[in-house]
Order: sequence, then structure tokens, then C-alpha cells
Amino acid sequence: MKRSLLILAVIAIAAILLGLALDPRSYGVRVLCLILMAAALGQAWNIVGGLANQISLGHAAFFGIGAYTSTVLQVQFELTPWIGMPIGAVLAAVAAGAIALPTMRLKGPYFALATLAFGEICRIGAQAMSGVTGGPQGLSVPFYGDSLAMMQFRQPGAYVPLFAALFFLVSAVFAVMSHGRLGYMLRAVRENEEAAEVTGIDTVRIKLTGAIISAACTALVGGLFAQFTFFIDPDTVFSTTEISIRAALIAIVGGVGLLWGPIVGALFVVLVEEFLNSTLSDALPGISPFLFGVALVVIVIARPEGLVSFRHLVTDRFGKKGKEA
Amino acid sequence: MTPLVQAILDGLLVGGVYGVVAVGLSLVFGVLGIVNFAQAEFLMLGMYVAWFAWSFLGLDPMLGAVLALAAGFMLGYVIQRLLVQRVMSSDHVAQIFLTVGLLAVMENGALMIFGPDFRSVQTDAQMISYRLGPFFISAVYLKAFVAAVAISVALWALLNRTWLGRAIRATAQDAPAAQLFGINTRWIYGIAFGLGAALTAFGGGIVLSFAPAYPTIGANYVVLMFTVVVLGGLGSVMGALLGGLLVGIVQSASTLVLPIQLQNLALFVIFIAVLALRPEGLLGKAAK
Amino acid sequence: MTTKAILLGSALALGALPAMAQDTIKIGAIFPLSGPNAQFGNSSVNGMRLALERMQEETDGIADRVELVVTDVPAPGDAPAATQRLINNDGVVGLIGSFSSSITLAASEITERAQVPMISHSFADQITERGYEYIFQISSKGSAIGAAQLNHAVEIAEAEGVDVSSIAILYEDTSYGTAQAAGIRDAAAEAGIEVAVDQGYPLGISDVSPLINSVRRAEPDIVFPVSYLNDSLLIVRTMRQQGLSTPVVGGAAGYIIPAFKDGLGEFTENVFSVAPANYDYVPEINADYEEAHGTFMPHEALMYGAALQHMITAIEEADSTDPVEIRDAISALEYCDGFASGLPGECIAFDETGATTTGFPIFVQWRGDDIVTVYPPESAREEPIWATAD
Amino acid sequence: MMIELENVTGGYGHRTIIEGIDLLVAEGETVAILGVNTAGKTTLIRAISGALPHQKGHIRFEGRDISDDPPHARVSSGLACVPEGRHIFPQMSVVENLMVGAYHRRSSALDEDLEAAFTLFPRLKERRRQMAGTLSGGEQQMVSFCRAMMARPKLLLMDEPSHGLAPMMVEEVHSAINDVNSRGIAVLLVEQNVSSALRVASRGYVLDHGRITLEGTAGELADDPFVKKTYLGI
Repeated sequence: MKRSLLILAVIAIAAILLGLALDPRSYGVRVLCLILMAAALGQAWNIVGGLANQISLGHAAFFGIGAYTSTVLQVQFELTPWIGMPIGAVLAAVAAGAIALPTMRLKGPYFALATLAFGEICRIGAQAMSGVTGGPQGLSVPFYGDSLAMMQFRQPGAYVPLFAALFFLVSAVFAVMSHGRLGYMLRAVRENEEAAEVTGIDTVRIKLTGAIISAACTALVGGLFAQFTFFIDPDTVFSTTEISIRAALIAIVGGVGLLWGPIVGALFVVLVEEFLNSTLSDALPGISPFLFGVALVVIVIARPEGLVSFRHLVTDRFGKKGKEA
Repeated sequence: MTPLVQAILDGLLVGGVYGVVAVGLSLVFGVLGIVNFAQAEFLMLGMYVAWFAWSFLGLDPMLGAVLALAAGFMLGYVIQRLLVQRVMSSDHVAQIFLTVGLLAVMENGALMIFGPDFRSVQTDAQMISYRLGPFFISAVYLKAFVAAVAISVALWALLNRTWLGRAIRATAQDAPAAQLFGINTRWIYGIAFGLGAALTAFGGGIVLSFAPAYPTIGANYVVLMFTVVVLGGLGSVMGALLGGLLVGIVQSASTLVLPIQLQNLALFVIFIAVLALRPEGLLGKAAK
Repeated sequence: MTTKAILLGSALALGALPAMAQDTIKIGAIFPLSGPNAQFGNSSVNGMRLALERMQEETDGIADRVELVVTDVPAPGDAPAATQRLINNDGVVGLIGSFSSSITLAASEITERAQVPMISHSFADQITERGYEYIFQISSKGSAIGAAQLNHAVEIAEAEGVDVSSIAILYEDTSYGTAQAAGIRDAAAEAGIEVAVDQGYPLGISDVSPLINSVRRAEPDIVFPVSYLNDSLLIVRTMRQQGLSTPVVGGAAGYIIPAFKDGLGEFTENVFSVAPANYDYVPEINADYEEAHGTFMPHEALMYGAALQHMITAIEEADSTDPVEIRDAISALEYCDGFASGLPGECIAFDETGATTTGFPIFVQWRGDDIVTVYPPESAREEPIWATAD
Repeated sequence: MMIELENVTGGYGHRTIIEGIDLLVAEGETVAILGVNTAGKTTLIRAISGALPHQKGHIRFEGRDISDDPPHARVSSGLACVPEGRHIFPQMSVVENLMVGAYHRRSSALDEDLEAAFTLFPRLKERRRQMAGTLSGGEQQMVSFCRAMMARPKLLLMDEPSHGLAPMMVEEVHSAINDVNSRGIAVLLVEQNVSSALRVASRGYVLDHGRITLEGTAGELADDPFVKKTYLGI
């Protein structure tokens, strides 16, 4: 575990140094921030998706709650995101607890669909509560210029250390969890829930803890996202495709349940997307998301276990019918 | 009382269409065990097929829907054999993300092939409604409902009265055992996926009679389809059809008490509650 | 690992390149070319290309050196990266876009900080109410358009001796729908008109019967729907089905595009809509557009064409490719030629917030395959016909 | 020879469960395979029915090599299976379950076969319209058995047919096996209940840790000291 933390720190510092080397106004620096953000998002998802194998498709709920909490507090009370973001994390944790209770027993696609519906509920809720959230018209982060106290800067370069720190924080949480008792128990639950219960593991509590930590981390990413883009609306931050599926995708493309999975996944997803967008976007509308879809299909077919592989899938025709839920 | 009856009537008619659109999703899940996130793209495809049939052959969308059925079947069968079959024994994660990738490919492929234009049809039925005392029955939704009922009956007969149907159901319930009795389950998976795609595409043809086709139209229906299927019981064919009627009625009747903006919120809350309390669906086993 | 390394390297190298070429001047265009608003994004870009072409033919100025860098931004989440890329990699000196308000809002956060000017025709009031210096809005704000949708309709009706005492507002719950509905609502309150039905509905609704049922029960004098195409077709059809003859006054977007006619045929006749601009001011430009694209020029093509011409003229006036100087020139310029002569007010000029000082909403009415400007009287090409549907 | 296994090795993934199996069943013969729980009996049955993902060696059915045939093709050759755990189709009626058994023939002339099945187990006739999932364990075993017979097999593979059944039912199942056998259908029977298996079968093999360790006639095996000690508890 110490080695993992050390490598993570080296990656984070390397990212910061790279950020310093690049022009702080440049697109490259923005891409660097996006990669770090994607890695943090994928890693936060990985806590429930990877360690407990609960395929959540509703993490946009927590991302959105994080983004809206810090932004609303900033707009209404001029509260700094340094305080607003942790409050958002707490609210997201509460939301995660609330949704975990009815959905925890669900498995596989059932869990995925229930969480997906939860994300949609949050999106519709944010749209309807226009008094607080600004409704469908969205919310702009007040412009303070360069202000460390308000966590905002003119140039994307200044965000690199923030994203690097967040990336390190979330990844370290994952590393500590996966090596620690909690991670061990989550894995036990993943492999065989009944057996885990028999050996005295309180599976409900374990899964709840995992869900809450994962949601809090996701909310922090959402809060920093709002500070980085300055404008949020319900369709963006509660988006099933742009946030929920993307968070899962990053972890899955890299390798579910692995510390390095979301990092590899974030590099792959963000770079391929940005590469396609910057080279093909004006050539033929739709070609870049089309090719991205093709890449996804090819990866899933060629390496269903992700780019970093680890899991032995025993294909027992009698034991596993592909719909064990 | 009149508004409520009218709301139920409206909900029932459009609910039949929801049922047909969603039944393909349920069939695919029931037989293959795969949640197909790309299912709504077959609706989009069906709408385009029916639109071209209307535009170039002058066919009513209800007839175009039959062509859509055939096209949907062929495409679905090929996709299953070439792609989906390869992840049949993989983890759920791989299965879900294969279909997410397909969604992106199909939606953007349609944009590149058909362009971004809205394509709608004009039929006489669109502007007519029948009056029954104080009630209105929209001709276009009535036609859609009749087509939905007809295809549902055909599907029921196929599943329950033919060797192919028995093979499909046997594969859904216990694929390894089905294999032991001479059922080529791989082939059945292809047929079932194709059939699911065909039914959703047929639904697309019907939908074209009242809504325009464009490349991202599937996104408007995807959440609705999942709701219908979950209420009816994932994997249950008849449940999906009944679930469609139920969703149509809930959507329509809820607007008498709730702002219509929140109609989907109400559906999702029911959705999660059903999953948590009755994962076999509100309409349960009896419907299968 | 090697492919990844190459991708990473190339992406970052792209960022480090100063991409400003010597003789071409690049202007960025940010529009949804895929996704649900793709059609509107495409026609906007078509209008801009036509505007550039005509300017290059007609003048010997800087237009010959202008290159339009178009990029697809289907959703607000994609806007920041695309905007940054256009500014830093392509070296655009100004941006035009985007069709939808939320994309414009997201993109303008980047242009403001990068100090690059952007001209938009999105409706949202917030766009020029954040105190930003680099964003310009050539159309009236959503609230003003909503107010005009109500006030103009009432004026036309009352001129015909029809009394308006209660109305229905039906709007989709998007940024555009809610903003404009708020404008209608406020104007109704001011005019002392009862809002008998006030319903927002989810985008992509598949059955509007519940909405129409409530309209039928409330019996308003006018129905004001604000929506894109899908819902506009459903609303008009369902009303016709039930024999409701309440006049419909559309809220731009779905009501003034060629596809509206494709979907409704003869039933579009005499349907009113508010609009930010209409092509019948500039028949000659419209003829060019129609020849190239087969339909009349929708308002977004006209507006964005005008926006581009304004920006090019401002670059010429500034005699500089420094975005800050261009911004000042855009702000100072009153541009009345070319596409701009097709806008209500027939010119483009901005106040210190970047909002338009010349533009105002107009009323159009469907006549056959065309839409004609009918109100206010000083802008009208033809007289409005207040005919209730039979 | 009905079926002939030559040096068959197989398992799941990288795990080998059975190794170097040589086995014969003659026409009309009933052969038992004995062994403890983890000996590999079910794996062997799956190798024969074609449901094992990885296998090597040769399986010949009536002299024809069927090693590479998928399971559904082996049914048409004349092989039918009563799988372990019954594997009936729970949401199909009894009649429909039986019809699936005749799927490879897809003929409409099923009434005769259905009648034969109902004669064998009259109780099924009473419940012909009932969903199979709602039947008792013994009744489900009857369905599973009849379903296999509907395929009109030449060789019937039976995997633990008496597992989890009441003693009365066990008797009924074994008498049904005798009945089948008397009609000239060969049976390969896997049983944990060694004493009753040896009463039904004419020959047997003992499987231990995936290998055949002993073979002989039922009488020889019943007298074998190792079999006595290990399986019969004598």
C-alpha cells in the first residue's frame, strides 16, 4: 500500500510539474485538468463499482449535488468553495445513504437501473427547484477574478494543482480502502454475499459505508468541476451519459476494481475524445462520438475485463447463465 | 369524473405504443439476460424506415412499421451474432458497456447517414378524433393502439403456439437445459435479439405517425422504456405490454393532480420502489 | 503503452503550439452539430457560410482572409474544452455561437477569462446580465421575447375587436422554454390578463393530450406554446383533433422552421409566432439560401450570418487581430449592411452590457409555404390576419 | 456399441476435472457410474452431452465421432439427458416441458409420446396444464425424465435422478429406468446411492478424482471390498 501511495504521489507531482511546464492558458493544460478530473471521478466510482461490484449508473446524482451545493452557497452567501465543497460531500453522503437503503440488495442490472433512475430523479428535482438551483437555465459561478480564497482563477493552469490534489486524495482513499479491512470485506461481499454474511460480515453496513465514501468523493469532484467551468445546469451535472455512464466507463475501460484502472481509463477516454474532437469535429458532425462508440465496442469485445486485466472469469455454462440476478 | 376517464383513455391508447416499444427490451433481457441500452436506437431506425416508406412509396406509417419490423429484425440478428454473442458469458459490466457503445454508434451513424433534419409525416388521421359522448378519441393514437394490440397478439401466438416460441421461452428459462434438447441456443439468442429489435422498430413506425424522426429521438424514449419494463417485470413479455398501459395511464392521470413537469419524477419514484420491493415487477409472474 | 504515450504527447504538443497564421484570420463557430439541436446548429452554420461568401464577393476587405473554424458542441459540458481549443490552438480572434443558451453560457465563461469576444443569438437573459465584457447578444432577451409574444398578440387581437382576458402558457422545461414563459407570465400580470393554464412539461414529451385537456377545460382566449419542433407538432395537431379553435401564438424555435410546415401541411396557415427576425426583409439573401439548401432561410441562419458580418466588420474597423481591440470595435460598431439589414431595426449595435440596442421581437404569420412579418406595423410586410381556426 | 469414450479429458477454464476416461455402453445396456461427490461424475455426463466448455479425447456414438458436435446436435443423434437438479422450465406447463423434449423432431405427432409419458406417470396427466415450477420435487423429476424420453433417445443419460427424493419416489424412478431399459434404450446412470444403482444397472464404473479406478458387472462391484468399504459402508 505504501508503494501505491508513493506512486500516486509521484503521478500527482508529475502532473503538477507538467502543468507548470505548459502555457497556463493553453488547451493542453485544460486537457491535463480533464484527465485528472476524469481519473478522480472514475476512482470514486471504482469504490462501489470495483470493490463491491455494484454497477452504479447514478453517480451523476452525487456529482450534481456536489456541484450545486458549493455553487449555490457561493451565489447566495458568498461562501467559499473551500467550505462549500465539503458541505456538498456531506449532503451527497446523506443522499447516498438514502438511496442505498432500498437498492442495496439489488444485483447486477437491477442495481444499475435503480441508480440510473435515482440520477434522473435528482436531475428533474434540480430542474423543478428553480428557486434554489436556477432551474433549467443553470447557474453561473460569480466571477471574482483570480482568487485563491474563492478557489477560482482566470487560467486553467492554476487548477492543475487542485485537480492533482483531488486526484491524489480520491485515489489514496481507494488505495487505503482496497488494502484495508473495509476493502477486503467489500471484496468478500462482491465474491459471495451469502458466504460473507455467514462469516459475520455486516454486509449492509459495509456496502453502506462504501456507497457513502464513494458519493462524498464524487461530490468533491463535482464541486471542483463547477469552479473549473463556472457554469452548471441540471442537464450537464446530473447527466446520465456525460457523468454517470462516463464515470463507470473510465473505470471499466481501464480495469474495474483496480487502483490503476481509472488512471489508464481517464488517459484513454479523455485523450481519444479530445483527439477525435479536435481533428474531426468540423469534418463530419457525429463522426467523433461514432468512432468513440466503435472504440468502446472493440475494447469490450477484445478485452471485456478492461485494459488492465485482472479478473478470471470462470465460464461455467451451468453455473452462470449470464443472468444470475 | 369526465377528466379522469378522458385521462385514462388517453393514457391507455398511448400506453399501448409504450408497451410495444418496450417489449423488445424485455424480450432481450428475458432471453439473453442483457440490458440493452441501445434498444431505443431501433425505435429511431424504425422511424426512419417508415419515413422513407411514406416518403417514397406513399405507405402509411402503420404499413411502414411492417417494413421497419423486417429491417429491425435483420439488423438485430446481425448485431447479436457478430457482437453481443461475444459477451454472452462476460460480466454484466462488459455487456452494459457494449450496448452503450452500440448506442453511440447507431445514434451518430444515423446523424451521418440521414442528417440532422426533422422528418415527419402527414396523415389524415393526425387531425381527426372521434367523439364518444363527452370523450375524445384521437384517430392517430387509436390506430397506433390497434397496431400495438395486433403485434402483441402476434407475438403472444409466436411465443406460445410455435416451436420457435417454445425454444425461445425454454432458452430464457434455462438455456443449458434447452441446449440438451436440441435447441441451438446461440441461434435462439440471435433470433430473440432480432425479434426484440424488430418489435421496437415496429413501435418506431407507429410512433412516426405522431412524432417526427431525427437521430437522437431514441433518447426521448429510453427512460420510458426502462420504466415500462421494470414495472412489468424485467424479462416478462406480457408484463411489458401491461406495463406500457400502466405507464401511459399513470403519466396521463397524474397530470390531474401533479404538474406535468413532474410526471417523470412520479414514475421514477415508483420505478425504484418496485425494484426494491417487487423486483419481479408490479405485474409479477402471472404476466409472463 | 506506446500508443497512449503518442496520443498524450500529441495532445499536449497541440496545446503548446502557437497556431496563429500570418495572413488568415480565424473566427470560431461553436454549434451543436450533433445531438438533439443538430438541425438548428447546422442551419446557423449554413447562414454563416453564406454570409461570409457574400461578404467575400461583395467587398475587397478583410473578409477574404477570414476562415471560419466550426466545431461541434452538442452539450454545455463540451463547451469549455472546445472554446479553449479554438482560442489557444486555432488562434481564433473571436467566436460566434451557440444556438442553445446553456452552451453559450458555458462557452462565454471561457471567452470572458481568455478575453476573446463572442457574439451570440441565444435568448437567455443571463447571457448579458453577468456583467461580462466579452459577450454580445444580438437578439432580444428571452423575457422581452416572451413579453412581445403576449403583448403583440393582444394588440393584434384587440385591433380586430377580440377581447383577451385569459391565456394558456405551455412550455418545455428547457432553459429557453422557462425563460420565455417567464416573460409571457410577467407581461400577462402587468396587463391584468389571467393565466388560466401555466404548464411546463418535460422535453421530448410523447403525448400532449393532458395539456390540451386542461386547455379545453380552461377555455383561454389564446394559447402560447414555447417549444422545439416535436412538441409544437403535437400541440397543434391535438388541438385540431379536438376541434379547439383557440388561436395559437408560437414562441419562435419550432414554430418558424420549414419542418413545421412539413409536419402540419395546410394546418400551419395563419399560425402566428413571435420571432427575433425573418427572412422577408432580405429576399435576395433568402433566394441564395434557398438555392443552396432547398428551404427558406430560418431566423437562426439570418441572425448568425449577421453576427459574423458584424464581427468581420469590427475586425476591419479595429485594424487589428488583437481580440481585446476587436472586442472594443464590436462594441462601438453600428453595422447596418448585408445580413444585418434583415434584422428588425435593420442594424446591429450593442449597449455597454453587450445587449442589443437595435433589435426587437417581431410577429410572423404562416402564409402558404412562407412566413411573413406582420407586426409591429412599422416592420410589417403584410397585415396580420386574426382568424380563429375553423 | 452405443457409446464409446476414449481418453476423454476435460474441465472448466484451466481446471481439469476428469482425465483419461475410457468408457463403453452397449446397446440396451444400463451402466452406472459411481463415485463420491467431487469425483467428476457430473463433469463426465456434461462431456458426453456436450455441455463442457473444454475437452479432449474422442466420443463415438454408434461408431460416429461426435466429439466436436455442439450439444443441440447430439440430441438428434439419439442422446438425451436428465440433468442433475432436474432443470425443468419453471414457467412452462408440464405439457410444454415435454414438448420441448421433442423439439429436435419438431413433429406434430406427439400425442402418442405424451400418452406414453402419462401412462408411466399418471400424476403428470392431472397436472398437465400446471406451471412446472409449482410442482413438487418428485413431480419435477418425473417431468425431467419424461421430457428426455420425448426425444426418443437411443441412450439416456441420467445424472442423480434420485437426489433429494423421498424413498418412495426413488423406487418409482428406478422402476421407470427398468421400464425404459426394457424398451431397448441404453441408460448411463450417475448415482450417489450406490446400492440402488447397482440393483438397476448391469455394469458399472467407479470414478475417483476424475479417473476411472474400477469397472465390472454390478455383481462384481457389489462384492468388491473397496466399493463395499467406501460406498456401501459395509
